[in-house]
Amino acid sequence: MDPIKASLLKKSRAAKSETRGKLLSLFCISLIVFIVLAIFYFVASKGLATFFHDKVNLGRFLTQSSWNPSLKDSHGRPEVGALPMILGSFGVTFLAALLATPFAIGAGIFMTEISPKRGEKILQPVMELLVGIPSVVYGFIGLSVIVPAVRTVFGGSGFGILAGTCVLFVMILPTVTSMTVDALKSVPRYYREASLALGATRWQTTWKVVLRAATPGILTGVVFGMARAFGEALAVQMVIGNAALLPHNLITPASTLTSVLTMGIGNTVMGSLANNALWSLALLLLLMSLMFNLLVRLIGRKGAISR
Amino acid sequence: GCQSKQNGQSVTAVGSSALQPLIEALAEEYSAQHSGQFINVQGGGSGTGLSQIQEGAVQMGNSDLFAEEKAGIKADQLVDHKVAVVGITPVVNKQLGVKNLTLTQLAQIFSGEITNWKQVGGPNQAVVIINRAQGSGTRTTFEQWVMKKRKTKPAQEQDSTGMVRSIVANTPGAISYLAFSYVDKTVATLKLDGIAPTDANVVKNAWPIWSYEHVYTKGQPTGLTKKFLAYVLSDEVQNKQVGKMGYIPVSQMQVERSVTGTITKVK
Amino acid sequence: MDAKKWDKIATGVLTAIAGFIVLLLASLLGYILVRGLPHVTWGFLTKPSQTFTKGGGIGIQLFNSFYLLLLSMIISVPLSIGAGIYLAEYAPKNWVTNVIRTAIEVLSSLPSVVVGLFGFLVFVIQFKFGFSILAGALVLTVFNLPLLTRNVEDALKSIHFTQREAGLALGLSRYETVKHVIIPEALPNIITGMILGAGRVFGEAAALIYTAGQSAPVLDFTNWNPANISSPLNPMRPAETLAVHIWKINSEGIMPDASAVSAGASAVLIIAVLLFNWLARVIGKHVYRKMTAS
Amino acid sequence: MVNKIIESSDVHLFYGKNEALKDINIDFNENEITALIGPSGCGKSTYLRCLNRMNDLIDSAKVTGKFLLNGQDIYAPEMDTVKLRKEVGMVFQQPNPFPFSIYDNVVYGLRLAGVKDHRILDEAVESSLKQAAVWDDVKDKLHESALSLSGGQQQRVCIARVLAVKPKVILMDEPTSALDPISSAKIENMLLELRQQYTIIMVTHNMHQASRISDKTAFFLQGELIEYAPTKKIFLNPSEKQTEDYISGRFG
Amino acid sequence: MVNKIIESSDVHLFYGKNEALKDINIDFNENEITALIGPSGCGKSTYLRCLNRMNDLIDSAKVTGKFLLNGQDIYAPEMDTVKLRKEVGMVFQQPNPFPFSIYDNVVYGLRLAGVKDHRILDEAVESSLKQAAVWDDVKDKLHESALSLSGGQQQRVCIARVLAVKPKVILMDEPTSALDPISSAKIENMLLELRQQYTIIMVTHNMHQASRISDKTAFFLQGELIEYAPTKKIFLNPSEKQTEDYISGRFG
Amino acid sequence: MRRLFEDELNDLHVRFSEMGMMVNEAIYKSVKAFINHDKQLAHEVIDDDYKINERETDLERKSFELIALQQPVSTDLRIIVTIMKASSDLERMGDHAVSIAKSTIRVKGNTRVPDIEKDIADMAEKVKTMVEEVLDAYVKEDRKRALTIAKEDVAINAYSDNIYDDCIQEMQRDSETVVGSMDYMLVASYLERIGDYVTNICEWIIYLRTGKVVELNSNAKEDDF
Amino acid sequence: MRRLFEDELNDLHVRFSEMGMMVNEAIYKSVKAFINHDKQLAHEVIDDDYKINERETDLERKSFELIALQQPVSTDLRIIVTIMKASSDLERMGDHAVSIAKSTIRVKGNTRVPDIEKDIADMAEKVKTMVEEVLDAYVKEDRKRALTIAKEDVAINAYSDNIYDDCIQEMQRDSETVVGSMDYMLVASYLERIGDYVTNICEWIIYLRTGKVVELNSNAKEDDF
Ligand SMILES: Nc1ncnc2c1ncn2[C@@H]1O[C@H](COP(=O)(O)OP(=O)(O)OP(=O)(O)O)[C@@H](O)[C@H]1O
Ligand SMILES: Nc1ncnc2c1ncn2[C@@H]1O[C@H](COP(=O)(O)OP(=O)(O)OP(=O)(O)O)[C@@H](O)[C@H]1O
Ligand SMILES: [Mg+2]
Ligand SMILES: [Mg+2]
Ligand SMILES: O=P([O-])([O-])[O-]
Repeated sequence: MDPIKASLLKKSRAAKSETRGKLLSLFCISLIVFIVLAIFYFVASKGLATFFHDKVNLGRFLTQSSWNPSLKDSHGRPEVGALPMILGSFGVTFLAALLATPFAIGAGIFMTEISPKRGEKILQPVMELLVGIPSVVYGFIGLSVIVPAVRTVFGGSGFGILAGTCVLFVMILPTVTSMTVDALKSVPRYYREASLALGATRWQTTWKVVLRAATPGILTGVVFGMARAFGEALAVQMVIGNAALLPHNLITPASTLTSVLTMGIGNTVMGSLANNALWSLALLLLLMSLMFNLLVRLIGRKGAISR
Repeated sequence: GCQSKQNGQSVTAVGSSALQPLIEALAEEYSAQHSGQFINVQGGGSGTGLSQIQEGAVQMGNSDLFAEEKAGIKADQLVDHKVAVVGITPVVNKQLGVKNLTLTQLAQIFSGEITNWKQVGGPNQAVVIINRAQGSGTRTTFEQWVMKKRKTKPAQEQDSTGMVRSIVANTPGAISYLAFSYVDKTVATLKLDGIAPTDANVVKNAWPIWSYEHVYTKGQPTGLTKKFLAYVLSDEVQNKQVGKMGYIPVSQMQVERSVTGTITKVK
Repeated sequence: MDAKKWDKIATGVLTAIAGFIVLLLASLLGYILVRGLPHVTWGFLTKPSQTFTKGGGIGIQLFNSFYLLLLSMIISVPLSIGAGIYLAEYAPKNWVTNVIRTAIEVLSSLPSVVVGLFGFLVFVIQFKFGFSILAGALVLTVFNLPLLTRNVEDALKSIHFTQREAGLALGLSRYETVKHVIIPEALPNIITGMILGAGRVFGEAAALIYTAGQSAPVLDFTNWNPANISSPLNPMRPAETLAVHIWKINSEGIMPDASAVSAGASAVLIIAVLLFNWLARVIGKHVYRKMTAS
Repeated sequence: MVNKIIESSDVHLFYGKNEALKDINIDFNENEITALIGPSGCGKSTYLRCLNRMNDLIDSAKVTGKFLLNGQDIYAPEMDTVKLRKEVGMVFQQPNPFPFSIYDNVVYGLRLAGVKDHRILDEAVESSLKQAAVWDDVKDKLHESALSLSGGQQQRVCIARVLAVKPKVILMDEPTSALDPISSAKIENMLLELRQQYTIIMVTHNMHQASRISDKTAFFLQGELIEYAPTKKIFLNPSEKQTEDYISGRFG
Repeated sequence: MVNKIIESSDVHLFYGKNEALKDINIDFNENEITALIGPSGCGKSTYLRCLNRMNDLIDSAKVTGKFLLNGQDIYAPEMDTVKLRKEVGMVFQQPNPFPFSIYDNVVYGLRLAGVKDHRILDEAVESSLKQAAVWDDVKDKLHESALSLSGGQQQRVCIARVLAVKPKVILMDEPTSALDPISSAKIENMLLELRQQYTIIMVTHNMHQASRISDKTAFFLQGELIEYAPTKKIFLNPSEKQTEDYISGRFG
Repeated sequence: MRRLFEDELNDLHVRFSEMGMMVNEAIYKSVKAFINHDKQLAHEVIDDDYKINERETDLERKSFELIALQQPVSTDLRIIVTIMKASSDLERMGDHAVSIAKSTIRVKGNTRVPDIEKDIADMAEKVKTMVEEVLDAYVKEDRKRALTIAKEDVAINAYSDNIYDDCIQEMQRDSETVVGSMDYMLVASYLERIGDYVTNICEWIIYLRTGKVVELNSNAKEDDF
Repeated sequence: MRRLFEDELNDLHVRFSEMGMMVNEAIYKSVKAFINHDKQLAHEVIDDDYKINERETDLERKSFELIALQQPVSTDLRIIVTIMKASSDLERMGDHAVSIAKSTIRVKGNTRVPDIEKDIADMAEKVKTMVEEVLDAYVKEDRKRALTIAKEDVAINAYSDNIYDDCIQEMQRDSETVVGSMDYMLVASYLERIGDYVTNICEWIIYLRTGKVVELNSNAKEDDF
């Protein structure tokens, strides 16, 4: 009995490696957290400088519609109204999500309910490829195909929210679709069987049970898609026209937070108001990203199917 | 960075997209002639060039503007090297057919007072303004000499010259402006008050929309930077490559423009 | 009978949607490849690019892309695995962990421009790396870490808890269980995620414009001394990647064959991404088979 | 009088090339509980799922043989599977309430059938839940999620959901194997009550369960029907050695 | 001579504020099989997992009371849980072989302990698999994936994996509840053999299983230990009404 | 809960109690017939015996079924086992009643001994009471009463010994009474046996209550001589 | 498979067979003692009876345990039930052996009737054979033999009737023999009862084989008078 006692009490090799492993992984996560914090700090410090250092009024920043950081208006206040960009960003994001959702759900249902085999063989890789296509390429195609197409169909320059929406639609479709598929797949098989066994057709089953059970998952996918659309820069910038104007229709040039940010950052001097104002836009983006994430969490928590 | 001799040397120039092609070409040529010595050239815009040279992040900051003109730049720390002059011309879509505008008309177009080409004798076609990004050297120069104190109408913006050119080329009724070095067959240039956008007119200041191309260094250049700038400013380069690339050697200018815009004839 | 008719109609509509999406991709790919492939030649793939004259290639950009990818994966893979392990295995269930997770999520959906600008401020300027591969790799790491971490965490979490219990109950430490049981089991998923992440990095442009730079000085492919400025391995040299190149040609390109180069480069980029996807599948499957039927 | 409600004869079923059912012949009497027992993989579930054509969903499954429900060919081309499945309800191993309220779960089948009248629905909910012996547990929270119930209650709600569409026959595939003994006992008792109105065919791994509540027991082995007889006979004096070995746990 | 191998007294366990175990006192004798029975959620698993400190993994769980293994305090701060868990092995409800070969599964613990000698490993594999009564099933495919086995075989391989590290005590949490009766019977028989060398503590939902193979039975109800006595007594003549009601399925 | 099993168990219980009544009645009738020389009543007892036998078989069958199909444990199992075992005892008691009835038929026409008959009647009364009591104790599962009843068996044995001695004396005194006394003797031994079976049932009642198999009548044998 | 249960079942079976031997031996010894007036042997039988009783209790307890703990069905259950029921029969046979032994002790010193004693010896031999045979049939689960053995009970009953008549005659003839004849009479009835129990065991053998509860000795009563 005593050797057991003794051996039980000696610290094992395993216990030591445990400590080491835990420290190692803790180090990694700490580093990531540090990076995240650093980014937050940089963006926030620069973005907030607009308000604290340059004394721009936050309310005006969010509600004014003229963006001319280098100029001053009649009252000597810098013209930093981000409203057009905010509206533009939301516009393209919501429209793209609105367009992508039915397609994503349709494709998702096709892949999980109608023809899982073909879904797996064809649609799945298609989605993965769509995700893989770099955004420069999307921008390039948007510029050379969608903008002229919009121009021919609707007139105008072709640049605008519509073109941006089209590009973003394709870009977020795979994200939304793959999350929709995940959500549909995670609806337990027995829901379907139960419904069919109660005398429902496949469509009734899908519509009344499967989709309903998958709704939180699908919504999460849509929000994720929106987050991606909101943060997308290059492709949108290439097709939206980048006019800091309040958008009043879909086919005149507009701008998004990201497009103004990418465009302007190189032409401003660090520390200047113009530069800080751009960082404020970045901060706004960051906050939006945070909001989307919280939204996803909320949906996830509310809609969690136990088991 | 300053690498040791046998591992080569490199310096970086950043900034103005208007100047970028010239410096890039010269850098390539210089490297070809001096093995192990590299000049990296980045675009990014005049703002970037000025702010980075000020930060000391790079060895050369390219700009279309005088450092003094840019808010937030402490010009006294920087040394200006005017390496060329470039003219800027309004360009329109080729299908438009308008060949000539007065300077006022041009200003009215960009300020939004003229919205249809028929107001200036062109076809019944809405004007589509394409601007460069705010703060870009080209735009600042254009606005300084065309718009005077007029306010530019918010309109479509692009942050790169190439993009502006292709949009003008593809969009009916489009008008924008380009550095001479970017002008090609896809777009049509406009005469202003009957004066054509040519180097000859720039040299005489008959064509008023032009700017110096500056390379700024922080303090006096040293080492490779110094050698490279010497190379750029050498007569051989100034007389051959600069012209060929669509720029005008500073030495050929018959006028000189100061930071404040005052023109003096060169003796 | 009404229900049945609806069933038929719905099936039709859904099939049409699926078809449309496939067509969409086909036409996208078709467009890129048809426009681009004719320009893709061996010379195009190997020659350096030209700024003013015709006939430039994308050799250096291609190399840069891979090198940058390699560097950033070398940094981010171990980090993300470590962090993923922490989150999946050790993280206590409390608000701190929640905040960390949210922060990482936020970072992963942050626009890459912002990450690029951050990299520019920190690595290029603050750390005085200048426009360099190193700065690019670091910023790509920042850009990719959240997604990879999440991928690792998900992969680890998808291993049933019974496996963990089995390991622990056998008298393995938690770390040994993870190292010897959970990671091998999750490896196929981790690898798939890594390769897909690599694909994403490969196509990233916005974050690199301000960090790795937009110039591709000619490299001396006979010099493999990483300290030499013309060496392909030098991490301190600026390096334009393929994606950045495409972006640049489209915005500033003044070479006469700009559109052809852009189309060709796009095609090459797409093919590379296709390759990554295909690799992800094949390797994932292979590893899985090897793992389970050893 | 004993009425045959389902007759099946010469049933063979192939999954691809693998013959999962070999010449099965069983007739089921009305208002009886029949238990299908046998070791894992012997084809119990497969056979059960033939009876409401759930196997139609599996592409590789090929069924031959005759199945009659009240004399009507189940596999006739003109048979409407949707209607068939209303006649022949099914309850599964995992309690699988839909993620709706208890009420919505129970009226699901009726709503599908187009019933909209609230009075009828309310009545159906109450009577089905009562039959399923879960009314007292849930009557105060009909509009809460069915997922908030315990496993045993969920399973009874699932049974109520099937009862609501008034099937003739109820198929059950190991309805209590995911539940603890007490919940199982409740369901067993409920089944004994239901027998008065329904015909119940039940797969179970639990021989004691079969012995406790079934009238007839069918013993399957490797796709064959070894013995089909009154439960008493099976458990007191089976004709086949294999049956005896299986029920006394003396196999393999 | 009967030796107490594990003693536990005054055990309380809280999950947050919820008291899952209320003053449990049980001692386990060497070379006996003890069954823990009781309705779902009564705390059987929770108690079992106290014995090898698997509950340490649950942040919200707070244990108080005394646990002795061979007189040594299990919850002493200097106790090395890794070693403890080698002494007190555990088998789970779901067969959980690692996705390696059968051989690698069985030698897993030994390899980690640093054993490299092939002869020793081979011997350990053979003897453990024999003890676990699965040697004949797998001896020709030791290097195939353990996942390719049937559930019952997998579970026996998992038991072999535990046996290979030569624990003193084996904890089992419903080791057969995921298996069919035949596989269960095989495992039950194996346990009766193992009893000669090991002390087995087993949670089971199946009262018949408890009655068939255990020497002692502990009946839990809502976190309390209602009765702990020789299995014969529990099933023939329990002292407590609640025990009687539970084992005769007459509860709730 | 478990209604069906509970119902069946209850049914079994009721049918067992019924069997007890039937046996009790048979004993009562047979003794009455013996005392009153009522040949017809005796025949009735013999004729009705098949019912008791059938009931026993029936109870046995049902018990096996319940055990096989319901896997009872603890009290439930004890109830069934008790019925299964005690029904044999009852059946044997019935057999003894038949034997008494047969003696009645046989004894007819022989010389009679009123004293002994009186003793037998008393003894029979006593036994009948015991049987009734034990049935009551069974229904009430009354362990204490079962113990008391078992003790009463001593009295029955004493009766039996008494009657044995009287019969011997009588037979020796008057050989005419041999056949009759022999029957008295036998009837007394039957009654004594019935008493033993009552004791057995008492044992089962104790088993039912405590789960302990006890031996109450072992001493009953010792003081037999 | 199911080794433990199988072991226990086998053990039960063996111990039951042993009990059979013990009972058989008790019967043999008691009859031998009776014939040889061997008071000591008779005492031995009486003294050993507790073993039989204990064995019965033991078998019962074990049977209950097996039923409660192992939930046997079908054949296994029948084996246990058979043992549970038949052990009572064996125990009763043992009791009757004790009764015979008691008669032996009692009969000593009285006048004897060699003819009747001869008959009793024959009858005892027959019964002993039957007991041996039935035990053998039980071990071999031989249903046919069980039936044959049950039929032999008729012969035993005939012996019993014979001895009864002889005793009556003898007692009437010579009142000296009353006590002795009475004992002959009783011993014969004990032997007859043992025969009945053998028949019972035959019924159990049939049940064991077929699962059917049958009644083999019902007619045995009818031809009793
Ligand atoms: N969809 C399927 N495709 C191919 N083979 C199948 C399929 N479903 C079941 N089988 C096979 O058919 C046989 C019978 O399976 P079935 O599910 O009917 O068994 P079961 O008796 O219900 O077993 P269990 O008790 O484990 O539920 C098995 O060998 C199984 O492997
Ligand atoms: N990780 C946990 N956190 C909080 N409560 C828990 C946790 N695990 C179990 N419980 C609660 O503790 C109680 C006992 O649970 P335990 O799992 O021990 O029950 P059990 O007897 O094993 O039940 P089952 O038979 O369903 O396995 C239950 O009420 C359960 O809800
Ligand atoms: Mg099944
Ligand atoms: Mg548990
Ligand atoms: O040359 P710019 O890019 O500053 O216009």
